[in-house]
Amino acid sequence: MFGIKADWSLDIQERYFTLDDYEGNEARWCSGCGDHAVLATTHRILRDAQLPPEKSVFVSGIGCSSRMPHYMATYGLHGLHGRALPLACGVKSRRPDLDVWVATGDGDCFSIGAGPWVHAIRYNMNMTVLVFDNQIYGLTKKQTSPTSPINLPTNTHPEGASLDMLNPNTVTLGITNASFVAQVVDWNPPLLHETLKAAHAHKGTSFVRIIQRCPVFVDGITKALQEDSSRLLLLTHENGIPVAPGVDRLFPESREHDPSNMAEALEIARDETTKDIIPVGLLYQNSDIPCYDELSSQGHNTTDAKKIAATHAALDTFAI
Amino acid sequence: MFGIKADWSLDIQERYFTLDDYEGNEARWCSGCGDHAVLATTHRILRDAQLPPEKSVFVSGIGCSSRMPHYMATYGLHGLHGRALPLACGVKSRRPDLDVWVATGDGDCFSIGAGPWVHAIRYNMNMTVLVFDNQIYGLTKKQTSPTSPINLPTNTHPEGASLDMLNPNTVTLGITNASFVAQVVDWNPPLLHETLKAAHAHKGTSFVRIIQRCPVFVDGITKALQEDSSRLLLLTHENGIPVAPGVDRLFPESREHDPSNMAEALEIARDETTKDIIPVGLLYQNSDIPCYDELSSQGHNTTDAKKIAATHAALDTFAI
Amino acid sequence: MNPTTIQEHIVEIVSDSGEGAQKCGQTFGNISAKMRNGVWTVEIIPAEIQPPARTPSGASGIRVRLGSKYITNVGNEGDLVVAFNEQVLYSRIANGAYKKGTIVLLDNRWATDPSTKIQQLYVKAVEEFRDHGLIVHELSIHEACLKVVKDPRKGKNMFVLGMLCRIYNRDREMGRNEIALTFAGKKEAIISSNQNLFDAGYQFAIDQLSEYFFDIPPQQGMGDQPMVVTNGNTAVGLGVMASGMELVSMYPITPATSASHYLADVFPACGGFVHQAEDEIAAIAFAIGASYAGKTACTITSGPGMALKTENLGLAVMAEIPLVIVDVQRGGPSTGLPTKIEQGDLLSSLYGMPGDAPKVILAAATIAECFSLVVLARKLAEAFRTPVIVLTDANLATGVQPWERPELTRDMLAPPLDQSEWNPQIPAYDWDKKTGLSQRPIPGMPNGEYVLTGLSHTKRSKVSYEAAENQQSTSMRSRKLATLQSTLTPPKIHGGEDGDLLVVGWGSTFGAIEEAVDNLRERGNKVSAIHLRFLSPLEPGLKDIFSRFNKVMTVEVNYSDDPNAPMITAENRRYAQLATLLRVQTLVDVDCWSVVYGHPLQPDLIEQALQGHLDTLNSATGE
Amino acid sequence: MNPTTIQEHIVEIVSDSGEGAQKCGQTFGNISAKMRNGVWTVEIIPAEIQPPARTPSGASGIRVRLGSKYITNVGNEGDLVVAFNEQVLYSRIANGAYKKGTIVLLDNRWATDPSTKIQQLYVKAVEEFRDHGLIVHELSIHEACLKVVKDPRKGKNMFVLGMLCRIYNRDREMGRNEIALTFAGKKEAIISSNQNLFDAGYQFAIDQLSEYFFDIPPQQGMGDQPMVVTNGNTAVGLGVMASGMELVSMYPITPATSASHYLADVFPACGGFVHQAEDEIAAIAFAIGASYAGKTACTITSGPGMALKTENLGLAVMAEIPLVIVDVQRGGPSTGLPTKIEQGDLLSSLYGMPGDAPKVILAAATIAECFSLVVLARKLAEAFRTPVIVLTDANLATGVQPWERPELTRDMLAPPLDQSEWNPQIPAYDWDKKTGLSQRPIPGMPNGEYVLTGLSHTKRSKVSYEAAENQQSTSMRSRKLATLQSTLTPPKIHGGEDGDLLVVGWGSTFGAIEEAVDNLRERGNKVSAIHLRFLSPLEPGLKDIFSRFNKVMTVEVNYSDDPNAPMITAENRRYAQLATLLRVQTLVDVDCWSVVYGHPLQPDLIEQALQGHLDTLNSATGE
Ligand SMILES: Cc1ncc(C[n+]2csc(CCOP(=O)(O)OP(=O)(O)O)c2C)c(N)n1
Ligand SMILES: Cc1ncc(C[n+]2csc(CCOP(=O)(O)OP(=O)(O)O)c2C)c(N)n1
Ligand code: SF4
Ligand code: SF4
Ligand SMILES: [Mg+2]
Ligand SMILES: [Mg+2]
Repeated sequence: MFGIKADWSLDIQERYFTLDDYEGNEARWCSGCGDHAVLATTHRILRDAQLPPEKSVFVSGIGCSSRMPHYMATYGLHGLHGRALPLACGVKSRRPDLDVWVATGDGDCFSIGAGPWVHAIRYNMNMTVLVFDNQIYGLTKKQTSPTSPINLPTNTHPEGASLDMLNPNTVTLGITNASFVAQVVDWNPPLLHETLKAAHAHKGTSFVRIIQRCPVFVDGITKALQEDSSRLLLLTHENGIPVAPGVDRLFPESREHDPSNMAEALEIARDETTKDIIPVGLLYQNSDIPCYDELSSQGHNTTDAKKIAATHAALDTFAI
Repeated sequence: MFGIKADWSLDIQERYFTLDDYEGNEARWCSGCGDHAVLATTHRILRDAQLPPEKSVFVSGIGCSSRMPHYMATYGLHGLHGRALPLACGVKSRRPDLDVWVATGDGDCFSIGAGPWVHAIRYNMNMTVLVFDNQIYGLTKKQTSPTSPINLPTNTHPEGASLDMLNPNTVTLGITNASFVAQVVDWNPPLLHETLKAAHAHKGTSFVRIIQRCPVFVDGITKALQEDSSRLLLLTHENGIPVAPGVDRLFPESREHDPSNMAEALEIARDETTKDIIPVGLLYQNSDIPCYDELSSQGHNTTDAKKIAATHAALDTFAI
Repeated sequence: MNPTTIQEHIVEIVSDSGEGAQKCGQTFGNISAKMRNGVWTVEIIPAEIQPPARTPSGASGIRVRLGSKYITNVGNEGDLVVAFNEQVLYSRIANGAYKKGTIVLLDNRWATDPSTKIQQLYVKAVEEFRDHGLIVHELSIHEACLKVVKDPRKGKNMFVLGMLCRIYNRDREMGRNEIALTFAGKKEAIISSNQNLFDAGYQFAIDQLSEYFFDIPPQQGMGDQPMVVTNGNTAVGLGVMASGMELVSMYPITPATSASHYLADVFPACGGFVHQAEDEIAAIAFAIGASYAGKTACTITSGPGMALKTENLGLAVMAEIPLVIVDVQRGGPSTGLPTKIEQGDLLSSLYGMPGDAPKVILAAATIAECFSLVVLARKLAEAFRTPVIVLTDANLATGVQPWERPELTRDMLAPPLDQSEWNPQIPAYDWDKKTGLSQRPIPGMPNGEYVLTGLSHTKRSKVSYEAAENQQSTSMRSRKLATLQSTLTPPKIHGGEDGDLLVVGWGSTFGAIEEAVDNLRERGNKVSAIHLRFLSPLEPGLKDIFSRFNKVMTVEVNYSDDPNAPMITAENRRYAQLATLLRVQTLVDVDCWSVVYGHPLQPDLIEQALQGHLDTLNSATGE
Repeated sequence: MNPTTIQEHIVEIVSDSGEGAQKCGQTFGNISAKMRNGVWTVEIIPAEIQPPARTPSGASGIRVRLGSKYITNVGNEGDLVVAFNEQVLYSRIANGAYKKGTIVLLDNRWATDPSTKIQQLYVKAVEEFRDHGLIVHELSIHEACLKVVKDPRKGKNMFVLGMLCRIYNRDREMGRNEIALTFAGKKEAIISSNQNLFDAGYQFAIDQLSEYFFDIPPQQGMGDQPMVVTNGNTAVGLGVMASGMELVSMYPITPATSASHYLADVFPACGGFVHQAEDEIAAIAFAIGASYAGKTACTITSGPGMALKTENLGLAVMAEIPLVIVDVQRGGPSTGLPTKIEQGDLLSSLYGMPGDAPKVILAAATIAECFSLVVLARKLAEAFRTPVIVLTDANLATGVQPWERPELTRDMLAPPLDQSEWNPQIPAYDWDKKTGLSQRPIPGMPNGEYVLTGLSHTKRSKVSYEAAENQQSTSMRSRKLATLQSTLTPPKIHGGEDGDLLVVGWGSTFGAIEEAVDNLRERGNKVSAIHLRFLSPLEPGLKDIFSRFNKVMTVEVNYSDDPNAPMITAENRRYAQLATLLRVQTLVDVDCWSVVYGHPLQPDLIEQALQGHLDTLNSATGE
């Protein structure tokens, strides 16, 4: 884990990276914001994997959570609201060598970004997607998000959100080519670490919904979960997210779930809507689904001579 | 069924409507196009319901199928590509008295319209949504659509479509507040009629995916289904789509399915992806889900005096 | 001792976020407005949601400009500032908010902070401020509050309010009452505790700041007409209500969202509904749907949202759907400066849609116009069967000002939904050849059935690709603007009817431009100004007005190339947005001065710029 | 008998859709090009996918204009038309495609159709055509084909090709060979059957149409340089390949899509990839992602797609991301006229984004330029670190013309991906103060790490809302255009260097304008023309050129108010799009003549319009 990857050691001087090498500008999230925990975990995962910082790209939309790229010392693309996924897919499309991460919010991904969400899951390009789901619009100051609980008073719904919250997992699981769907809370560092690590290791689009604290606007939502962890259901399985000893004790409720079982994954995901039982762990994984980047990057190393020859051949067909 | 609705007979002269009253411009779809069948069925449903033509609005996006409003003698809104649903929701929002229908295509709804699709299902406004799914872009001449079968050669994928087809039903069923999800083929008029009728009668957003013939560009897809109807699975149930005597004989395969059973609906829907078994009938219905139009139309009849008084009250709070 | 009479003062209260400086300033502004002063207040907002305490970037607060005249803008440097800590002043100084001689009333609690680092920072800052020419008074504000309440973090603001009320000779009883109003609905104990703090602050100023005792006489000629005090976004919300529109379809975006927040609170009382859509595209499409169905709707947004609405706006133009779009402009391009002011969306509003997409564009110059132009917009949208864009900006959105309470009349409201029988002889677009105007059927009207389409269409709304049909329908949509223009009158000239320099402005720079022009005129310069509310169509008579001045220039908050910058030539210079329009339409060599500083233009900055142009003009004419 | 030598002819073949008229015309065009004639072909496409047979709206076919000169446009009325049925001619007549004396070679099979209704329709039509002045020859084409093949519906087109080859004295062997090429890969029997039909047609013309025997000599001065024959969309595709770009990210939209269809076929051979995104927004975002990662990408679209790309285009400008956007303009606004031509996206390309969003805009005037400007666009995009919009239109997209086969060189290709170490002293935007230019780090470069953002940023790409930073970065983005302009030369004048009237054009009207100008000059008028390829920045020297003419006007295919229409005044007239730009930049009273007929401008229409302006000019100057 701490070693230099073989293929890198061939081309470049041996380098050893510390956490510092991944840390960008000082994070300017509120104190107590769950985003800090995700950031720290991500730094550690890159450090553990000893990935050269210049080889990772963090892509985001707009929102509190989408500030993440600024807090990394890697390359970053802080894009437009709702467009993190197509931007990230583009980055990956012709640069299969880059390690691509996406930071997006519940509004960014499920509201304005709903179209890209559906299609990015379909493309299943090799990247790690972190959805910071605080169930509210943070950056713009407390408007309803698709995952806001019904009746939550917000600035756009002072009498309370009017719709039942959208269940992101049942939708994601319903999208053909979904290959990795996990859910985690930001306030359990070991589990968060293992979840992001597994997501990063997965080949394909790893979709991780992180239930995230926003103490400034919706303190109650996550506090209630922290106080009554029996609403959380820890998913355990040998192919699931490894649960470090001690972590399981924090989850009074757990269930053995084979992440290759889609029907069961759907049932567990649906329970969040129908029974308010929030699964934590790996809902579904299938490593055999083709990745679109393998297709889109074909020929990315074509020589100039070959390009010219092919263009000549194309011109030939129109020659008179 | 043929009577005049009581509330109408109060305000207006008694009128009796014939098919003519619903028929707009001559339909300009190709001969053999499945859209003709849907159009004719729709005319009949309105006639049977004796709805005054001025009270129905057909809203569409852009595509062959989205030309439907022009072929109706009702009001129509032939909108923009991918935007049929939000346009339709807007029509309904303050005019609960209008009967709203949506005509959209597989590209219009599932590709460019994917975001609106997810959210319109969530809003569950009272309208009937017909997705003309010919599994191809018709109007723009044979490009890949999200529901094109993998390997289908198209003008944008001459070597064959590169992704497994998107399953619209597993996505729709995964969206919180989905209240009516049905699937039908265009070439069985009685079943089409019963399906659209049930959809129209449902309170909430009725989502009907119509597997539609496009003989010009993808003749083979539906021909194969017509020739081997054992790939179709007729869903039967007392709460499902009524199956006229004789119709069932056209479907060698059938299955009893209670449309209130979501888990089973998901399983049946998924079989289309995993086993190529295409369900026909009512996958899911739940009539108890609140409709957003009931909320959005509140106060649509507020008097001028009350409006002025409320604005005065608002001004009062800033008076100095 | 009698107070010194002054004409106006600019007062700031600056603190960490959460210390209530804004409420203090607003209440002070309200009291002053009730005393019939001209008032403009604007909040100072940190970039982050929860910035760290005692840091320059965390400066949070408010500026209140009050005077004996009608006040239309934020003004130049401040005269007096109350600071809850010394660090927050750094960013205000960096922003040029103060001048030599600005009075700083600084809470001195940090001088004795347990942390020696904080003590040192405090001492250093006070020195630096004094070097900078500020007159710093170190006051035991915190200590004085402690005598009244246990935790002065909550309540210090009302103590400061008391101080300010004494310094500016405000009616003490009115101050106490205003506190009662501000905390209306709260427990009696809370109200009286705040009133006690107020009293203590008032006494504190008498005791320790007797040298600062001012009086600002009421605005002259201001009668007893009822006034309201709001910011521009609230005024937009009130305009929506008064217009009789029933639907606002929006997606959150700074700095527009607060208008929708406000409506979400009060709109249901008049039967209205705020729809938060899944994005801006869906928001405008939803509004178009409602408008098509006969209930003209409104969508409120800002730059990036406008960009997303482009395609649907084109549909509304093409299908002649009435629609009100409020664009609260912010700094661009792209995500740009989300909380800052710019007048950068004029050309994109006008020309943003592929093809020919004429529409009406109005720009509010004052907070009162944020109200009245929205009311007007609904009427124009329906009468001219067109989308109407109302441009406001971050300056108007957050600026607070007293304005005349509007009389609400029934004819401001939308007419009742017409469901009468349509005469089928009349086509859906029965364009009047001369004016381009037409009446339209509404769903529900028997015999009016037609299909709205974004495709080229005949007057019966049938799809048609015929040359003559397309030429005609395109002309008709354009003609409407000319028709509207024919009903407008030339803009009023502020200053002389002719002269050396004419300044043309639009939007929220109104007050600052006129103030700068007035100052220059007082010094004998022949400068005048006009300010446009109609940008599309343009107000008539411009060329004629321009011809009476030696030079015409616009002053705008958007980008233009500096003519003296490297590479820039007369041939390639990119002009400010209104200047661009005026050059097209008048062929007068309209110059411009514009900056993208992100903050409201200060009158003295404008004055300097105009003076520069006057100097060149005079030297050119040999004077 | 020897053929009559003529300078040029316009030939049409019109049929029901599916009868192969287009293939016939294309082959005829190719043969003529090989014989070194100037050629322009354009397809006649019905609005529906499967229109009913024998209806005016179903007219499907092709127009071929061929001559002894270089042919640059579709021309005026046709000289000779072959019609497979009489009904389809009605719509061509309605479109003004024919004149008195146009020769019509009509298949007479309908005269003896089993249906008497059809017989009657046929007879009536022939009468009407003759009344209209057409010279109608009723020919037994169908019958003659029947002697060669069983079902003439498949093959009649090659019979007609034979007829045309004889009428225009084409090399018979070359015709037979071209058929072999056209059907290359098909069975031998198919090829020979078509060749037999060709021969039969050839003989048929000798026997029955001997009065029509023409010769069009080869284009003068045209050497042996290799040529290719393509339409503009194919040329765009070839340009993408030759430029070394590796990614086209698109969403289908008429009339742009065929460029992507073509690329989907051939792009993989040079390592490229066509991504069909879920919509236009995702398409451009995907392209921006690839460009950011060092592989400058291209997105191809049309009006409604451009509208959707607005927000992302603003991001690319703000973050200085190289990007090539090809906009194949169609009729607008909104969905408009999807298959028809308009030059309606100039102002929206220039001004469409909220805030200040300068970018490069090029417009192709010819099919060859559809190729070369795409190659240039990639270079400019990278050198100036900016999005570049290439405007073409439906006329270029579907028009077919021989053009000089380009020499492909290595320096047309993008340089290899730079992954060397970045000097961390150099900021991500190391703007050169004078030119605004900078070099940029690419992901993978050690020490180059930076975060692209659409927020206002410093040169190190740190978010900053400071006034000075925003003013500077905005200036730098604008400065680049001035820098680019300084490298350009003034446009060449077609015609005299001074005179009465200067016509300014852009885009696909190039050939038609010059033809009209040439005709007017031949009649002694002092008319000249310039044609712009750079619209942003504008080509230099315009004001100087304009000053040498009494009047300057643009000719465009977009909307402008007719100055004589009701309500329209000098003050409110809305100008054509290029005229608008030129007025801003030059303050010359640039007039315009423009229409939105949806079809390519015919030279004689332009000539008439120019003549009108010349007349006014002359009467004004008392001549
Ligand atoms: C096109 C566009 N629309 C709206 C906005 C305003 N906006 C910025 S962030 C945001 C929502 C943020 O919510 P979420 O995605 O949940 O992120 P969070 O701040 O909660 O992390 C919105 C509406 C924008 N920047 N761009
Ligand atoms: C914004 C925009 N993008 C693209 C198009 C072009 N376009 C028109 S219809 C269509 C797809 C049609 O496919 P589908 O929705 O499946 O309808 P069908 O024609 O098959 O019924 C496309 C891409 C458009 N009109 N507008
Ligand atoms: S507002 Fe909420 S989500 Fe945003 S930084 Fe603060 S705590 Fe985090
Ligand atoms: S192209 Fe296909 S979908 Fe379109 S009208 Fe023809 S058959 Fe129907
Ligand atoms: Mg959020
Ligand atoms: Mg389709």
